[in-house]
Amino acid sequence: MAIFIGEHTRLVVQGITGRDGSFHARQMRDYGTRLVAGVTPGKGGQTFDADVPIFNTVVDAVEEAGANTSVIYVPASFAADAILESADSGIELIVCITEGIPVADMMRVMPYIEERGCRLVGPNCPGLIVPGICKVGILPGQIVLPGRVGIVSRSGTLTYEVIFQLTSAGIGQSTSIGIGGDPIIGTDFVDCLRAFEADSETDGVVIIGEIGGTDEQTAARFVSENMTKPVVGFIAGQTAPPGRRMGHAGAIISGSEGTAEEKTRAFRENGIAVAERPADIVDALQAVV
Amino acid sequence: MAIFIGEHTRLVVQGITGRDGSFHARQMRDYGTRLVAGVTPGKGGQTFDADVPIFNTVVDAVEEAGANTSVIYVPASFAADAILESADSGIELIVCITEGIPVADMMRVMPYIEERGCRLVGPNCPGLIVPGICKVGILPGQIVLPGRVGIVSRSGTLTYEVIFQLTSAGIGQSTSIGIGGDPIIGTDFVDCLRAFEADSETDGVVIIGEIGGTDEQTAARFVSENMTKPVVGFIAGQTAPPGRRMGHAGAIISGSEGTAEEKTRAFRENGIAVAERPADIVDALQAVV
Amino acid sequence: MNIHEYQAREIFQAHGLPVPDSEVVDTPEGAADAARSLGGRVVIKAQVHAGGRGKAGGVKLAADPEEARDAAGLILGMEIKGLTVRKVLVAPTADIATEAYVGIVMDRVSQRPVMMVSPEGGVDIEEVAETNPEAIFKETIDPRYGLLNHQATRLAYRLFSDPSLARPAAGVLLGLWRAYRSADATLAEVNPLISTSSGEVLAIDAKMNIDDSALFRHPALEAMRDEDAEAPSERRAREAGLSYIKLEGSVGCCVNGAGLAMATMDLVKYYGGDPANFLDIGGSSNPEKVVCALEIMAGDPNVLSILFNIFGGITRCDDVANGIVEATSRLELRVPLTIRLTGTNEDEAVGILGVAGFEADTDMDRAVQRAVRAAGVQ
Amino acid sequence: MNIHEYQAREIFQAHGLPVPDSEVVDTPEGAADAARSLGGRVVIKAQVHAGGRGKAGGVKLAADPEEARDAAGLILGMEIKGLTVRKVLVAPTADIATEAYVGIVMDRVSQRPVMMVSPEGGVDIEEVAETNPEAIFKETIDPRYGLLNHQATRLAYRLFSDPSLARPAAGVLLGLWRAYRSADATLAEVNPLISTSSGEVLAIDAKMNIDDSALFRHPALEAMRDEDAEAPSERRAREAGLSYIKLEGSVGCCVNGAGLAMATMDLVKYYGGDPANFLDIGGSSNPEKVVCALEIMAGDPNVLSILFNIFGGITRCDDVANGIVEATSRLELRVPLTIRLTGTNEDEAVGILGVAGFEADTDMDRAVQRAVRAAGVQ
Repeated sequence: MAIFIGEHTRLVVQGITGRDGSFHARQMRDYGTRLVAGVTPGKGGQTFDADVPIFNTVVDAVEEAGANTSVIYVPASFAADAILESADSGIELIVCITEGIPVADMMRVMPYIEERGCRLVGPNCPGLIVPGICKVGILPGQIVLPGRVGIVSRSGTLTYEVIFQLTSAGIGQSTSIGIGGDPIIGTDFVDCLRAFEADSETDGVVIIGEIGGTDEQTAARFVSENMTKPVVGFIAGQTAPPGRRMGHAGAIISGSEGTAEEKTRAFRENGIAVAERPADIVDALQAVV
Repeated sequence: MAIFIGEHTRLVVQGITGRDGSFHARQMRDYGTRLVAGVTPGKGGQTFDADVPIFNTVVDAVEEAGANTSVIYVPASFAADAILESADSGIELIVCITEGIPVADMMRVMPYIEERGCRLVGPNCPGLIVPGICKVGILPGQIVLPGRVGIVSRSGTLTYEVIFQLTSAGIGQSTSIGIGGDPIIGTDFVDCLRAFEADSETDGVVIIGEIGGTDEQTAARFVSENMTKPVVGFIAGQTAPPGRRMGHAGAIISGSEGTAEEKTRAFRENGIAVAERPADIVDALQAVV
Repeated sequence: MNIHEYQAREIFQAHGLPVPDSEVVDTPEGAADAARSLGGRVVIKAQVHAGGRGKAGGVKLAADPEEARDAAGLILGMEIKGLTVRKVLVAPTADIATEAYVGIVMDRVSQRPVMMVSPEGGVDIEEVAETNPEAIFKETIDPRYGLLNHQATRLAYRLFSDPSLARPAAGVLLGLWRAYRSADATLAEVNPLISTSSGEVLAIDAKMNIDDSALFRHPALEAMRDEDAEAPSERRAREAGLSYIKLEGSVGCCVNGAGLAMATMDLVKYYGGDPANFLDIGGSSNPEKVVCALEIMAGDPNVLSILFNIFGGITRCDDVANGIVEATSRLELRVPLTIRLTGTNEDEAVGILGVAGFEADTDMDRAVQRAVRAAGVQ
Repeated sequence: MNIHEYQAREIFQAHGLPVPDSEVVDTPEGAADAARSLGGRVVIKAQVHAGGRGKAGGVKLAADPEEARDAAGLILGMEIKGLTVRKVLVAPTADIATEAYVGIVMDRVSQRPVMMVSPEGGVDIEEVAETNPEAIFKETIDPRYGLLNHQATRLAYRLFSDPSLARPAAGVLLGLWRAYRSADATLAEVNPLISTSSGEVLAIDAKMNIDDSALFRHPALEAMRDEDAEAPSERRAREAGLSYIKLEGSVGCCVNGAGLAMATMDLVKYYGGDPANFLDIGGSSNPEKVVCALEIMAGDPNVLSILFNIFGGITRCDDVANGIVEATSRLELRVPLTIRLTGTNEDEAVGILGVAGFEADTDMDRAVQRAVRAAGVQ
């Protein structure tokens, strides 16, 4: 089953003829994802790698190729409209990889998405991977292992590191999902935790947070109130100075809010085992799952 | 029971210190409507006629005076925001009397209203009256008679005329509602027909349409598909020339659409008895109710 | 409010649409000068608030300034659907490869603006809608978001498969939306939007209607009103705050409320008469409006009988009665007057009218019948 | 991006806020001239990207041009939170009757802008939020509608019961929203918004942060960047497309990805070291960036040890390896280098590094421990 993606996923890549789009389209297809279409306005009628039809618009990809999931690799200044286009075309799951979308654009996107009842993952995220079945985004396929632990994270390479350490220790994953490092994102920790809790193929969850905002605190309360499955947590940014943006647009301690200390405390108080080092996640998981 | 208003109505008048607002506030209160508050920014803390508290904002009227219904008499350039304010303050029924609100403003208002799940009647409408119980708007109280016929109309004085003729013939009304003559309105014919169909105090309905748009055709289909109670119809504007706006912003035949002939045919084809003259409504009603 | 093509062209140009430069003139000599300064072949187009001006002979081609002078001479002063042509547009002719329709209308059903495009341009879009509806493509515009880029792109690729045409066409659609929104329009159209054989996309016609209710916040648009396009009586009524439309019948109708006014006109017809006008004095009780209304109707030579039908609600019957007495004391009424009054202050009104020698009825049907008879129809 | 008070004042003024005219100068003599031209008492305010400048002595009153010169002389060149004051604002003093706070922040929970006002202005709003939260009033702004008139009115009457103050205050709130929206701000504040004893409402301070991601569409705002407020190494990193923040520790960390970079710094700390910086080379594989990163870290005199931690995904390990080889051939590295590489093209990278005499580890913990030891901490 896994969460959000799987064998039912019929993917359209928005920006398939771009540098990143074409590279990752091949990676995803080679991993086993059902890549049914690409979109690049003006290249409708052409094909990608001889067998993937390219359309001018997402609605064509939905109507003619049956796409139900989109992944976005278009530049930041066009990405918000690409999300709106997918939402407007009947796509059910939109995964936006693009980094650097203006906050004001995302604030307009969110109510549009919600009105149409579709799911957005990202932006500025690595996407999702169900080991051996399907990947949507840029998570490296070679480090994952099929299994029963769910991973949800605000980071990219830190997630890879954790997956890599789990896989090295023989702990497989049901689904790994990177929700993105921006202050305004679609799917959040709670959405993923709820889905993992409901997923019959997941036995436990790793949640990887970082400084900035209060999503980890909200997630911690959700875990304590709604989850039966064990959860292990890690927070990056204990050494981050306040008021400085640590790479991710969302990773900034403002005022008294959003410190790693506070988030770690919230995790502990709500029954989440906190790993001090990424390497400790393996032990913590082995203790609870 | 009636529809939309009644003994449960707790009214706030937006623009209570204006010329029209103060006049009609008194008329409504004298008719028996529970007038609990008025709103005029800057006059908060004062009272209207010594016993009605005035607030700066609608939210204060809701929280401090328990208002659940608002009626709007503010000038056209402020009226759209007055509707938004009521919707935003938890008001359940908003009746907007103001005429001349720009179409673009109303197009922004509609999704806002819908998101908050409240009901708007109007704009550019005379409001509602439940004979002997409650009136919200400007319908003259002296011409109505308690009874079991519902009246719904796009007009103002034409509605009065019909009510007057019914009352003169001894036919009383459960609720009379003027939905307004603008191209974009909140509550439409179908909303009212559905409510009258469900209302245990209504036995039959008079629907008064006019040229412009296709609301009468939609209403006719609704009557044929969903109504068990008899409906009598009248359409104004058989002699109206195409392409000219007949007073109401919505009363204009554009292209092949919206002629009185077409609407009359739609009424007849869907089982609505059509009165050729206002006076014929009485006979038509007596034949069916 | 309608504005002229040349005015809509200016607005569209200001919003970045590729509208070729043109000139508007009111003399044949001016047309010749314009043709000279534009160079080459030109088209002379009547600027008049009426559809079908092409069929009526209001659009002519001219190969040189002399032909432009002659063509303008024929068009200026021409009557199209009752309106005199006082200005012509002189525009360069275009080398047309394809003609498309693009427009935005206010859709009452969705309560939103709808953008429509069709590759079958240059003809009446209502005709295309009837004969070939699948050649029309639509996008509903969420007024909270405006026309979105991908919507413009979607429509543009319905018009052109070639990206070098579709891209500028998408730009035209976005510009048209900006023009529509910022002018509070209820209609904005380019018909035709052409592609040329050299691969340009051009808007060679322009049409726009403005929401009357929004004119208060657009003084520059209000100033575009062509008062020559209104009958003088309609202009006078508008300035007095009356809603008046002149028709061809003989029974003048003065009513409070638009719905009741239409119903009254219909009843005149029902009883064999013909209404001379629609006239709504509105909800206010200003006697001056009544005076103005009576003067306008009395000034219509077709009018053989005048009917007042007043249902007093907010409108007070005594105010209307005072207005009638005041007006009839100022002007010698050459036609019979029938008065129907009921509602607020009805008794006072009957008294006022009685003193001045007028009778008032309270029954609408009876009054309409009497007014029709007074016009000598029956 | 932070902008200075004087820049925010200009933006607010352009959006109609009642901001008193002021001048920004960079010499004591300039301050005296400004005080002369403004007339009367003035306030001299350090223009520096740091809070608490008042407590730090960066704000002084001056009764006349001479005092203004002296005050500016004291403030210019002063260090506030590590930043040198290079400009001061000279503004007229105001006759303050009340002080309010008004501001708009981007709220991550509601995913919308939130306007906050408090009649307790002139102090840190975070303090008010903790000590007296019921003195803060909020309106969430629907980004599809913007701040609505009635929301501004609601908030204005929370600040002032007198309509002659509440009305202009509502105008200030609407103007602040327009400024916020049109500048793609993430914060816009007036603290304090004052009323004067003569009944005026004035914005006598101004603060604004701009969304870095939106700067591409605001070249005029991008030009407001004060490069003097950045450490030179930070500016260089920004220009090279690196995300770099200088800290005080001795272990330079170069990582791909912000989350992994933070986790690496935390692990340095865990093993007893102190990170010298945050440095994310991002997802690209450009060797030039690696060169620049190494040069920046090597140029930090505090750095005693440099650690690379690269998890190859999109980033190719061989590109990073090439960058390291290239950089070390250009500059004489005076501190030990520890390299951890794993993932895409890991084997090629190990080969490249081996040829150049570098060893690479694949285990993060081991590499961090080694880098910490190399800094001589343990």
